[in-house]
Amino acid sequence: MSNELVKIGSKRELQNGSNGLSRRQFLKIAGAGSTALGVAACTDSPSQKVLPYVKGEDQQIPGVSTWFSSTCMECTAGCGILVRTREGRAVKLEGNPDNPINRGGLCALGQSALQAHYDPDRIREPLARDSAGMLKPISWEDAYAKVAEALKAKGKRAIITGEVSGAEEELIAELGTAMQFEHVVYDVSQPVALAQASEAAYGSYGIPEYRFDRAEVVLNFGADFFETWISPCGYARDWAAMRRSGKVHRVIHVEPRLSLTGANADLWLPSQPGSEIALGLAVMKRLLEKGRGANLSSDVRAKLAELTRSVDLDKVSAECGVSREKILLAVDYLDQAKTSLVIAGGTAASTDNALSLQLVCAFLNMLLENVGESVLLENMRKPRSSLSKVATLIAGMKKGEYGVLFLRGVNPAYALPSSLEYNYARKTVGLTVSFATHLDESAAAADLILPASTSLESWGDARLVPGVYSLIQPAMGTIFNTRTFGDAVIEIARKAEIKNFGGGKKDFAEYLKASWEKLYSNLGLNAAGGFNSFWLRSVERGGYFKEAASGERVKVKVSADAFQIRTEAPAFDHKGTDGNLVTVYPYLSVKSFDGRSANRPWLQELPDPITQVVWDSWAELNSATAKELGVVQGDMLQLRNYYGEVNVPAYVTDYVADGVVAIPIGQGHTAYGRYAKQIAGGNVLELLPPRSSSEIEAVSLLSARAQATRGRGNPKLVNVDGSRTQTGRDLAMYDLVSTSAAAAAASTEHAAEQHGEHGAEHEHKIKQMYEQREHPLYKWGLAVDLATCTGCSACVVACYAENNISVVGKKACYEGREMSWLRIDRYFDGGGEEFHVSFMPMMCQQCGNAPCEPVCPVYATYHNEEGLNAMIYNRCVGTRYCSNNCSYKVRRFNWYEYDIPETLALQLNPDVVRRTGGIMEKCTFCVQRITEGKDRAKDLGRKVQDGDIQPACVQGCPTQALAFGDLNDPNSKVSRLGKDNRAYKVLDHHINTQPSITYLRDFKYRA
Amino acid sequence: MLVVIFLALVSVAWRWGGELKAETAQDYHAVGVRQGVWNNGQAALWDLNFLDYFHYFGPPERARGHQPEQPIKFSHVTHVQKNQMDCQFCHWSVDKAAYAAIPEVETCMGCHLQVSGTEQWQKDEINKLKKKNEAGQPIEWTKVHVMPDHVRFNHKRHVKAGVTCQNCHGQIPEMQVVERVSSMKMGWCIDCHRTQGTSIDCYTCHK
Amino acid sequence: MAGDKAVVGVFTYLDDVLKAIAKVKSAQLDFRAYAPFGCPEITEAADEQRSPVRYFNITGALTGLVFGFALAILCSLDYPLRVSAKDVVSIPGFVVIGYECTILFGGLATLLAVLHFCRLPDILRKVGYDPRFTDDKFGIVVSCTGSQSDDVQSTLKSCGADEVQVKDGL
Amino acid sequence: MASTAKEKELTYKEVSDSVLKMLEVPTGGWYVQLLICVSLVLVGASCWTYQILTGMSASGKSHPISWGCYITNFVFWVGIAHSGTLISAVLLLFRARFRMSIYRLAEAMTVFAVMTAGLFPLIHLGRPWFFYWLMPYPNQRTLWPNFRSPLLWDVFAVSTYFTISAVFFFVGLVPDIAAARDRAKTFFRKMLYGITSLGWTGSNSQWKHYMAAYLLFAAFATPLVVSVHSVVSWDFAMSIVPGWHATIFPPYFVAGAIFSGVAMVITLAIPLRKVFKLERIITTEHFDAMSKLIMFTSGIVTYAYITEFYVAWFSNNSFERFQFWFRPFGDFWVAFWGMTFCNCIAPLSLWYKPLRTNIAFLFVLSIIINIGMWLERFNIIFTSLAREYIPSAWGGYNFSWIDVGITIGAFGWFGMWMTLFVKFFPAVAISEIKEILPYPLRDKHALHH
Repeated sequence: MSNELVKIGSKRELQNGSNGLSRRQFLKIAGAGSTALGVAACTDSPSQKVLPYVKGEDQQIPGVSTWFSSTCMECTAGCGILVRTREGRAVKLEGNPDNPINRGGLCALGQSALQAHYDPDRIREPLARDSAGMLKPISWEDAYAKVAEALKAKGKRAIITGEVSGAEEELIAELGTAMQFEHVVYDVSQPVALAQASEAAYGSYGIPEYRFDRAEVVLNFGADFFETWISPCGYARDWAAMRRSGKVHRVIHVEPRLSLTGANADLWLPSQPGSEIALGLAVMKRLLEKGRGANLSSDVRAKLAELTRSVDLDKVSAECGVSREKILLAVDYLDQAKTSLVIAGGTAASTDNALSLQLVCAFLNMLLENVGESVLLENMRKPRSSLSKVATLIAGMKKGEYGVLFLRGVNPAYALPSSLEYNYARKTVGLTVSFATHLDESAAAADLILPASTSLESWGDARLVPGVYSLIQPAMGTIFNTRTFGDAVIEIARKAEIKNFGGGKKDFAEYLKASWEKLYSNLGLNAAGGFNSFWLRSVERGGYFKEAASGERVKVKVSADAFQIRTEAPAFDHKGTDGNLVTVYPYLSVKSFDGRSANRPWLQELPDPITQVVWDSWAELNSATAKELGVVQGDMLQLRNYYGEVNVPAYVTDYVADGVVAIPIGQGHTAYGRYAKQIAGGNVLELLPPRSSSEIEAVSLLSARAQATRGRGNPKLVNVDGSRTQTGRDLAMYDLVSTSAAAAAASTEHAAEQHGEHGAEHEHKIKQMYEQREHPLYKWGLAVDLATCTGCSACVVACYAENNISVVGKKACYEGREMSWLRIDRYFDGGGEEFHVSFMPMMCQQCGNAPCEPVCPVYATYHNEEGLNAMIYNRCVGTRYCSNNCSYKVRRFNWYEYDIPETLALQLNPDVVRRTGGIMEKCTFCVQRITEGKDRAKDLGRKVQDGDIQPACVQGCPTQALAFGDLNDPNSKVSRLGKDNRAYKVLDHHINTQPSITYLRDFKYRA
Repeated sequence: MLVVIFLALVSVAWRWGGELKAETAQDYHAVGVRQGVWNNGQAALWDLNFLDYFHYFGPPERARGHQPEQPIKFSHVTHVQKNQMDCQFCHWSVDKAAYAAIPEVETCMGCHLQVSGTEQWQKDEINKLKKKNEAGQPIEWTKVHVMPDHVRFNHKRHVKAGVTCQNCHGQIPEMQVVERVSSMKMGWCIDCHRTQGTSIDCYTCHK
Repeated sequence: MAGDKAVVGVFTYLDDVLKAIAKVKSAQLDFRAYAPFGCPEITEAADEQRSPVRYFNITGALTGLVFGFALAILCSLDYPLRVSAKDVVSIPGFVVIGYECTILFGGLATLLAVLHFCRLPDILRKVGYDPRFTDDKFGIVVSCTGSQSDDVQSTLKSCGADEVQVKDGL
Repeated sequence: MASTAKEKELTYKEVSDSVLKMLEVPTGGWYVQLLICVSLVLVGASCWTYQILTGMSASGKSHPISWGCYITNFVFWVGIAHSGTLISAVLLLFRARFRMSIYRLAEAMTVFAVMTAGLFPLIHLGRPWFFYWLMPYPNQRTLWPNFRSPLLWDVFAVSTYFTISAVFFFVGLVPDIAAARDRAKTFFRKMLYGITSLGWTGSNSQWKHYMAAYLLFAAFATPLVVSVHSVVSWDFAMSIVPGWHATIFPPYFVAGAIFSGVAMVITLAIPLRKVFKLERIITTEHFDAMSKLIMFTSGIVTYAYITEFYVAWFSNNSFERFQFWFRPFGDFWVAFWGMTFCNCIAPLSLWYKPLRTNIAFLFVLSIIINIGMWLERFNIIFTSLAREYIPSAWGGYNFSWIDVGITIGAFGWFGMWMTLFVKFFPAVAISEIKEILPYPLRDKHALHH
């Protein structure tokens, strides 16, 4: 990577507010190889320059991808990633199969990190506030000097960060020792109450390691472990492994709102908000009655019996809105399971007595003998987020005690409940220094901004789980005039004349290496070739991953505190309201997470898995509640209480509890960037009271009520689903399996019997006018296992990233002009006991008998030798007949000549042409990867083998629900799945399209 | 309509006649003659492809005979013909990647640290190179063979299959200034693919 | 037409002109009859031969049929691309092309034929043509030598011609 | 005109006079009409320009309704074109005498309607500048169009139809232009008619070949009537879209086309008759005959609608059934019930004879039918695409001003040509009306038929 080539951004450009890059400069980057590459496709200019490297790089062959292992820093799961670079630009992120946390998958949020990296609204150079209060560019030297100057003054110093670990944590600790910085950590997504409860119940602070692949029954109080909770990629993968094992496996999800996890659960029990604790206690009582708990000491047992003495099942049932039978059923399942798992998390478990709920869960796990089986205490994550420290800091700030405040990877002005008054408090701080990558609310209010490089441009590491030490390495040079946070801190210390700061290391890269050297010796490792070879090996693999520890189990130590369980329902703050009370239910979604991903067009355009809403915030409310409030779908809903007011478009659904208004966190930005700012809907965190419980170190998300009224305006809520149900059409097929007959293992056989006429076993005996076509060499096919597809949408984002799919914006989405080649069809079917949510990835089926092909007058689409439904973009004249005739509606037309900001254009995949206006496009099974795979195989002198080629969706799938391969090879994974009892092809039995995609029926275990 | 249909039939017949000829003449030059008739404007009557230019409004950069002036008067005659350098010495990635790399400035300097030219113009040009090297700037060559972006052309595959550089690029060793000698239009590619019996599936070359 | 004179008779009544045609014909004189509309009585009386236009039509149509199928088949074979599960040469679809070409070629051949046989387009005004022939009068132009012209004139008059003129023939 | 015995028989002179009077110096009203038409064309042209510059997004199309207003217009105008050929060719073969006075108008309508219809596939293309890729022209790519595509059939069918109907139209015009030529006074008109009449004189040999050829044209144009709209209907029927994929489409489309075309002929003939005082040439008997044709075709169309519903029910295909439930009761119910009223119910009034000869009523009814037929195509295209197989991809349509502007522009375009035509060429067939008048005979019993 020639750093000389990729420095962009100048003062003038930032002041003008322009996109910065001129085409000329852009080509300097893009053309670092021998050609201007695919990005130029949007202009198709005949005259091109070609710029060779000044110096050759050993790794880089122009036109050949280079991969770097690294770590995803989007949430605190710590998934490993592989960064694909072309001519010095990162073009795609994929999961690192070596990393034990995600083992190959990568969620939508992680996939979209590229867009944060190439965000046109990133801060491009250091900025300082001038006397007029405007942010003006400043040189790095001056900026450092400014900080050093401020550090000379008296006053306390603090640094607020998100969750940090590894070398960066050590560096911040050194800030504390050398410069007296208090380190405060805040991250709204951290399940701190869980960690606290673990301390009381198990004896050590932290989040236990959950093994979903061992739990036959999961009782889940609100944890959205497929989407946002702790480590969704890893959990989903474990869950999928359990589902594939053939064992009966149940997830019982208790939550007022149907979350993604609820939708995938075998049983979703909609509860009244805050009633989960009662339900947990009832389950505990029942289990005790059934004689569970023999493994516990009599003391503990007695205390638990005491705790549950007053629990009355009927009362609980009434309070929760969950029928008595269901509760008893859940207990029976738990009781009968060899290993089960009880967890609580997400918003439902974020009340002011969250700690009690977590303790109940912990005890349930003990009662059910899950500790050591599905709840492992050996490698606990230790979240450091602490609301009390934040509150103390803000109190101190208000008193004017603080002279310098550093902000790193955190946006307190947005992500803290505004009732904590950070925005007021920060004004008293002498110098607020932000190390943000984006001009978010906090950075925009800071006095000095030292823009940090993203994790794709920096060195770093993540040691979030003991035993998993992940490295971050720069996959490319910096795009803008930014520096790694660590470098900046070291430089500041140098300017402030702190001796021997950071061990006297020149920069953070060296500091990191030194830190790893320490780690190397602490772990007592002894690699052949010493530390250096260990280091190189780690960089190559993406870190050092310890083999699973054997033997030694951590002993559970129940402390007396653990029995301090408040059994009553949590309190709700409804200050400042006057009638029309609703419970505010803010939740984390994969689309906007805690607000950090709001400026990524991919995620904004990604339909929310449940609501299918794009480019908006929304308020889900029950149809009964909506009727009461006089609100219909798409109306503006105003929520108001003492703390604040938000206006969000209403989404009327049957899948939230009565009186609950569920709003995703993360939208309603007032700063941050062009995409984030155009979203209708406010920041729901503004409605939250400051701190509802002194004992919990996390924001209680479920603690506010608000007055709801119909607001003004027509926000034009855009949801891209054409229908909420599949109206009885056998598209997404599923079986609701009864296991009372203990026919667990045969469940899938049973399904096949029942629906055998649609299964793959059934030979098509359809009369055809023409002979069945043969594919002599390869016939590419894909299999989608609906039973393990969670609808997490990672594949959708992966597809956008790989195939240069245009993002069209809210207006075009509203008109039905979204471009996603791969969409996830979501259907709610059946009611009551029959209720089922289907998620169905729908992409081009590459039909053997494609309806789209014969209708094209110019052969822009035709059937190729390898079974692909080829689409030749530049031949297309745009009759759109193919789209009409596509039964699966997966063809997308370029209604506009779509625009892409220049920095985002750096991400474009040079192997895929950018489509111009007026032509049709669609999924090609990532034909560029197929070509590349064949090319590689040819170099090796063999045929393509199974696994050689993975389209982007298949690669990114956290649960491996997708498989790709050659259908001519009977041993390929996709062929084997095609012979599965559950296999079927969508619509094939109706219209004989002979799709190359096999779907495997979903199944849910029901009573 | 009538005219169009007539032309179509004539051209099909023409092409089929031509194909037989190409099968018997295995050497590229014989094929090249016919390619010339077909694709290089000598049979404009049959080749109505000029209509395609309505879209581009006539880019000479995409036509045969494109011979742009380069920032440095690099002479293939001197390097290849006189000094017998192998093509792949500089364009080292042709058998490794889809792209044929333009040599890095560093590669040029490998020789030109010692070699500084005999004639004055050579010295001038080499000085330009040296300046670029000192400044750490790349040389902004103008592309001679510009392919549209929807084309997926892989040098590696062609080189490994035994296609020589000259087959497509012409007698580069004799060119003082590089010129595009082939139309490099689709029909030109297809013709060779047909005669060589390689795939004419669209996805072979289109992306 | 043989002869250097042209005798023009202008008639109002159809039976008169038919009579005149019969007489002129029996005199074995060259003549042209004019009518303001296509009158089968006149054309049949003047000339028993059926128009050969229909042979052109059928030839054109058959050629079109062959062309249509040939075009579709040869073009499909020239760059064989499969669509859907259909064969490269899938005749059912080509029937439409063949059919349309049949009609197109047949129609165009007929047009050429009619232009050819009617000697159209024709810039020169024929001798003896009178603008009233496209309006409401029938006419007959008889080519004869100067000596015959008087006879012809009287014949026409006797048949009921409104008006008889003598012009220099070609 | 045997039936008009009460009135005085028309003479050849009167026919020529009254028809050729139409070609006299235009009045102010004519200029106003032309101006209106031209400005509508300009509106349409600017809308199209805008659409080309911004992309197809300018129109209201989207997923899943990616055919919309333009194809509706295309089918509508092709349908309009049909009755022209029907009246001129088919009725000629059937020797229906009432054809003579209106066929020229109908043929002109055919040619101009095809010219209008032919624009829409171009307007509809995502990249109209590559329209010629649909032609089998020789090219260096050695790549030809796909002869299996119904759209290519369309290219052949519509261009053949245009060619043949234009030739038929023009050949029919030649003797009448000659008549106009012989009366032309101004230099411009002399030149115009002199050239376009090709020097026609009306000699016996010309008439002989002419009549033979004319009959052959008619014989060739007749299968075109059936084939062109069948091919257009295959654009739909060849697909697998529920609501489109039906074998009834070709006859149903042809009948519908004739239905709409006859209505359009009435719409055009009534003002023409009024303005140019052609009451004696285009008589109420003609309207009566055309009304009967409307009743007949309306019956067929109604039957086809019912059949569609019946087959959807009988097929037991859930997709078809849903589609035919959606049409009357779904988002586009207005279009469906509007269509049913205009095409099935309103024409029933013609069973009452006095209404068949009531010119004002017929004019209103013909416009209602035209609207109804547009709605029929709207129904077929929009509702079928809106609810296809995959419920998650169901959607709607957002009409844009561009859609409306181009639709209006098409009417302007058609009107412009019609306006110019009636002023410059004989809009009523002079020679053929003369043909069916009683022969002028000195001896009334001279000829025996």
